[in-house]
Amino acid sequence: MSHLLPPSILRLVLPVFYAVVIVAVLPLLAGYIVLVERKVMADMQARLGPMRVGPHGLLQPIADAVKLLLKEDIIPDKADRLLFWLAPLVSVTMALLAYAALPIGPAFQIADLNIGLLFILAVSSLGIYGIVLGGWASNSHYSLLGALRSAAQLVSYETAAGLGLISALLLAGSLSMKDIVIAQYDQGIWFIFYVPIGFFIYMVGSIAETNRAPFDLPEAESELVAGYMTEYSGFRWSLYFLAEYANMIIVAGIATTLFLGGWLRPFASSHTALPGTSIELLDALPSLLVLGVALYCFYLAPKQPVKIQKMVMAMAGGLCLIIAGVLAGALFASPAVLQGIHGAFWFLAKVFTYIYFFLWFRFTFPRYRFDQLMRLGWRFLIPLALVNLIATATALLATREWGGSLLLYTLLADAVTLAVAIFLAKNDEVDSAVPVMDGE
Amino acid sequence: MNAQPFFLDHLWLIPLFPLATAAVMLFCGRRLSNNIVSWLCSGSVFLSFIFSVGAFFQLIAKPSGERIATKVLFEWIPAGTYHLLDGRIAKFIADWGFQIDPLSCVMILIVTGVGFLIHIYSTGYMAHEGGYYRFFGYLNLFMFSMLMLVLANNLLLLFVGWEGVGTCSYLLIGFYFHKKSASDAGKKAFIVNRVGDAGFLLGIFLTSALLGTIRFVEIGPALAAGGFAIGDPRITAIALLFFVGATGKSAQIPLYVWLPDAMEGPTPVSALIHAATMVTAGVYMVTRTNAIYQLSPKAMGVVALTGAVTALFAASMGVVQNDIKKVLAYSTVSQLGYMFLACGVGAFTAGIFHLMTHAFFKGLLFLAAGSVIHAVSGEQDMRKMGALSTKIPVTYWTMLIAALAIAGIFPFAGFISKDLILGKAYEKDALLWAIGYFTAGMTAFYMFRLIFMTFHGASRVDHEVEHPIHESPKSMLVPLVILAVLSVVGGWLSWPEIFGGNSHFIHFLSTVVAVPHEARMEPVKGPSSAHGELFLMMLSEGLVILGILFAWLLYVKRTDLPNKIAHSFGGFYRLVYNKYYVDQLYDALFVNRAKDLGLALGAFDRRVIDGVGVNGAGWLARAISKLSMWWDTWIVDGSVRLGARIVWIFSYPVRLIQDGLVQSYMLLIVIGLIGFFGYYLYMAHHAIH
Amino acid sequence: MGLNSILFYFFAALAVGSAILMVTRRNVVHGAVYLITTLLATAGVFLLRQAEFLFITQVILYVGGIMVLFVFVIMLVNLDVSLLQYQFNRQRFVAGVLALALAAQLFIVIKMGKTSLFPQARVPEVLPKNTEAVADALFGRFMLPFEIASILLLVAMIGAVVMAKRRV
Amino acid sequence: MVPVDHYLWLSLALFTIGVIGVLTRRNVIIILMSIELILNAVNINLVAFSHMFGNVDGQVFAIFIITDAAAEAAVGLGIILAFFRNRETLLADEMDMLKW
Repeated sequence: MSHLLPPSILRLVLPVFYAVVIVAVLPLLAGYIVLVERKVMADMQARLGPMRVGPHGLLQPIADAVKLLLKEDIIPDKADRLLFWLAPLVSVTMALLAYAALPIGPAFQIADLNIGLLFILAVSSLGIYGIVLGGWASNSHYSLLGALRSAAQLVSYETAAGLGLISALLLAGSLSMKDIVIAQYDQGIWFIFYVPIGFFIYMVGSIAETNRAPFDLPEAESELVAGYMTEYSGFRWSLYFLAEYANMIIVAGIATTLFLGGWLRPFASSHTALPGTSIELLDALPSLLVLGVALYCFYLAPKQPVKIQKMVMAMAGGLCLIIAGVLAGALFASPAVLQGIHGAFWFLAKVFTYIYFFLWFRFTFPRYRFDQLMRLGWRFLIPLALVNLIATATALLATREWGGSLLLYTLLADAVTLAVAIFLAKNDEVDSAVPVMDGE
Repeated sequence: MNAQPFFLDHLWLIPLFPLATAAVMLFCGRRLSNNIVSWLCSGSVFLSFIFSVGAFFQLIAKPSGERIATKVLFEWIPAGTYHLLDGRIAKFIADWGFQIDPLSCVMILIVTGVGFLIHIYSTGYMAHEGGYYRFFGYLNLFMFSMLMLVLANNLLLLFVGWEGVGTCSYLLIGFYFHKKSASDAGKKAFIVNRVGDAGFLLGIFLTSALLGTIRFVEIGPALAAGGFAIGDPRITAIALLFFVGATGKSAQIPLYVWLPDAMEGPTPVSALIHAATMVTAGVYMVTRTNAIYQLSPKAMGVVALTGAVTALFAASMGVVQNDIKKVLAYSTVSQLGYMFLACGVGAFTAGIFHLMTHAFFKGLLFLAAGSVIHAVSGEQDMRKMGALSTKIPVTYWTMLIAALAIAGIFPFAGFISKDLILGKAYEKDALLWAIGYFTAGMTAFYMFRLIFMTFHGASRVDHEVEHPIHESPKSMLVPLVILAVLSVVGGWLSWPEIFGGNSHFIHFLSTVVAVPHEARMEPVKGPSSAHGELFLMMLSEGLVILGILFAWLLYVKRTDLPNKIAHSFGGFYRLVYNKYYVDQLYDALFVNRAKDLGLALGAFDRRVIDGVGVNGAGWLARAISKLSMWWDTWIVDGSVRLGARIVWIFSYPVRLIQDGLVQSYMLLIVIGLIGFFGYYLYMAHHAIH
Repeated sequence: MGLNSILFYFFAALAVGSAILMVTRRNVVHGAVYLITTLLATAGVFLLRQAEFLFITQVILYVGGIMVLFVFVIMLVNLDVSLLQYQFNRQRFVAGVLALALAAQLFIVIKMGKTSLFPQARVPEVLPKNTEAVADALFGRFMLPFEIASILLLVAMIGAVVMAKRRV
Repeated sequence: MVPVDHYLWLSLALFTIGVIGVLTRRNVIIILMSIELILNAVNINLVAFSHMFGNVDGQVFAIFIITDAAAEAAVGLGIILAFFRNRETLLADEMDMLKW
């Protein structure tokens, strides 16, 4: 693309293009994540899940979307109309805004802010207002309670998650997402190996921030009908829905960027070409994977009961085939293109792995009680995160002062943190006044 | 002195071990598990036992002349100089010192050895009792005091131990303090002992005032230096005062009344304190100060007579008791009587020897009795027992051995020690011998009455306790067996010459007994010929066997006889059965009088002191305070309130501004700001133009 | 009149307008929303002055933290009766007049100062990378104030917990 | 290129609005929010001048001010909660126990 337009124009056009792409693709993605979620749940519960709409329910999300858009849009009277209208917008806007700084590939990034991470955190923290205001505006007790819970929970867990992130920031030494990834490339190791505990803390924190099980108290259907979304329906509701899944992708993206090496493929910094060619095995891997999926689709196509389903399955196979082709083609294009396309592939792969963990947790763990939640946040995660931070900083200092392998020092630091974690877990007594007020 | 072998140099450790564990028990024993408690306490006592044995061997390693070692830790009471009765100046020093000689050595061996066995026994006996740690704490405290008593090198330190054992005995008798009878018994023991202790203390004072020293080693020389004639009244006074203390501690007439009641305590306590060790402290003390006694035949006579009478008296009461432990208690009293008889007739070593054997078999008797009580689930009345011999064989056999020993059947320990005493008594005075002789018969009778009523005949056990009858656990049986063996062979330590033995024990001890100068020795009857001695033994054996047969006849063969006899001798029986009404007598004579005195004093306190003194003063104070109250209210406060009122009036305008509303304050702030800015602007304006 | 200026005036207008609304609204929640708007607009102004770090701090702390707290408390203590009460107190007229007087004085001050007080100092076109610069200042010369501020926060946190406890 | 005094005008406007809010509103929470507004006005000044003099001290001070605002909000809201629990009111002119 670079030779089609002069770079001056490109600087303006490309981000818009990316933005359009993201905004266009995101709902679809969300819908299909829902499908995957239902399928995984069904599998874990030894069921089949959606099978009717499309082969293996491949078209289910589209059907759902249509249903949501066609549903009647109800605004309860006595509701605060302005805020009722504003809240979902805030939610979804903030969710989408966060993508601006997310580097999906070395080039595939709307804006590389030098405070990118902080920007993402700030924006996603603004997402609270969507929930709180929505809950308040719909003038219903369930909604209000859900909103309050959500506010308390988010404010509490933002702290823990942020502290968890900082441990990785120390290693990267920059706030710009791109530089963080590059730092991991230069150091030749993903930061998760340096600060596993930081990663763990962030993971728990992010689950809580996205209101997912086992921390889904704001929308605990058994206690508050649907929490802050009780009074919402149809399109507004789907906006909330979209925001929730967009947020999931965002936190996954942050985790991927900071801990899992962003768009880098495994062993990114070790280059060994296959004999005879200039292609590296790990670069060839993605296309082969997708090719395999395509072949599987073709193999399944004739087994479908109905003609249409046969066709759809074949089309899915074709789609995969095209993607595989693109990935393969990139191997022979310029390194920049290769990086860009494969980067996107690896990035998405990691994101979806992370999200898969979300699903897994959801179907595995029972829901927490509210005071338990607060206790976990304030009495376990935050102190642990602080200790982890200090330990990591000490490790860095040690490497700078005395030299030696950082990995070794960080392992020591992790051991210390682990000990503290055990200690904390041990003397965590039962009484807990929920400390909401010190949300700062 | 400084070049002592290890054990003799570390004497002070022997009492220290029990003290340490006692402290642990009493301070933080509640948190320890019974296992730890048992190990700690028994372990410490065992350590003391090891040290005692070591000390014993290192002592007999020395030539028999200087078998004495002293270890002074520090000067305890350096009270300066004072005038003796005869005007000499002396320096009073009571040092915290330990002294070991054959006498102390025997005592510590008995105390620690028997004590250790009884500790083992207690771990089994007290296993299901509350206050386990408390019991062992007291027990070890007692061990400490007793060891202090026998190891002290001066009268005052001995007195410390003396009081210590008294306290522990009080604590342990009242161990089941929630039982009124128990706490009463404890109090009784304590008070009765006070009487004796008062005498003893006076004796100590008199000693230091007369001899100028209270160290045992110096008493003899001081006596010699003081040149006191035999029968010197002052010496007699000291001896009698000491003996008052002895009667208190070792339950002799007239102060024996507390011992039978002391049986309220747990059985191991009765065994250790009220049979084996503490009650013999009196005998030990008399022997320890024999140098004084030997200078006063009168006192010796008193001792001997008291002992003999007590022996008979107590034995007669033991015959009619039905409570198994009471029987043993009276038997203890009577045996102690024997010991004093021995001391009285100058056979101190024989007394100590009997003390030792008695410690063995009487301890055994008590422990066995405890085992029996344990078996029949707490029943103590012998009329509710019987035919237990097959159900608890070990207890039966051991107790039988003990009974034979105390009755004085031939090769058993009791026989030898007792006949030693009787022989000496015969040399001294036939009457004493007759009393002791008769008592021996009664002893045999009531011991076997006990045996037969408990183990033979028809079972009179209540039905609910019938079938759970069981032999006691190992921890209780092992000490029984060991003690049984000891009470058989214990006597052989001083096998009489006539059976070709050479009484080691007597010779071992004899260095302790001060030998008065030949010149002063009053002529004793010529040494009785071997035939005479043998004849005496035969005689007593015969009487003993007669007693046993009589018991068999009454309590196995013709069980209806006892009641008949009781009826035919109605009055006398009742007299004996009620212990000669001695307790009632004491009540009438002392206790109630003391109560009356207390009431009178109380009345005085209420009427005179409270009525006139305190209440009068109170009334006066009230009146004065009323006055000052009025002054305070109207004059002082009045002026203050006046001032306050004035301030209040003048502060009114200020209060108008301070209305407590945040925003009006902020308004004032803003006004102030405007003022400032206006001022500055004005100045700036001038500055510019 | 470049893009910068347009954005500035836009933000300024937004800030002032929503500030006025904030003060005048009857409904506290609306007030909070308008205040948030003001704060975001202010943040925009910061961004225009190349104060990115302050901008992000403003957004995260002020909007994401403090205001969430406000909204939270408002929802906890919200009273429908408060909508029916008088929103302005007795001293409102005199207070308004005085406030305007103060404003007028400040106005004069700025007018006077514009020429004399602060000269149009040179604006270095290439500013140091803002975040690093702030960090250096914070942990360099302003170390002590920084620590004091942290202690202040700690105290505030404890105080808040004690205040909000059910039974103290 | 916006001249500095415009920033001052802006901050003056916000400041005045804040002062009016503080002085006239009855609702304590609104009063607190007005105070936040005043602090913001100050921040604008600081940033403007810091940019004018080309060093970041002003921004650092602004950060300190934000910190203070946070502390103040936490404690103030805590007090409001406690007060509300006891008095069931939020009106500033009903909180007049603190006098004489």
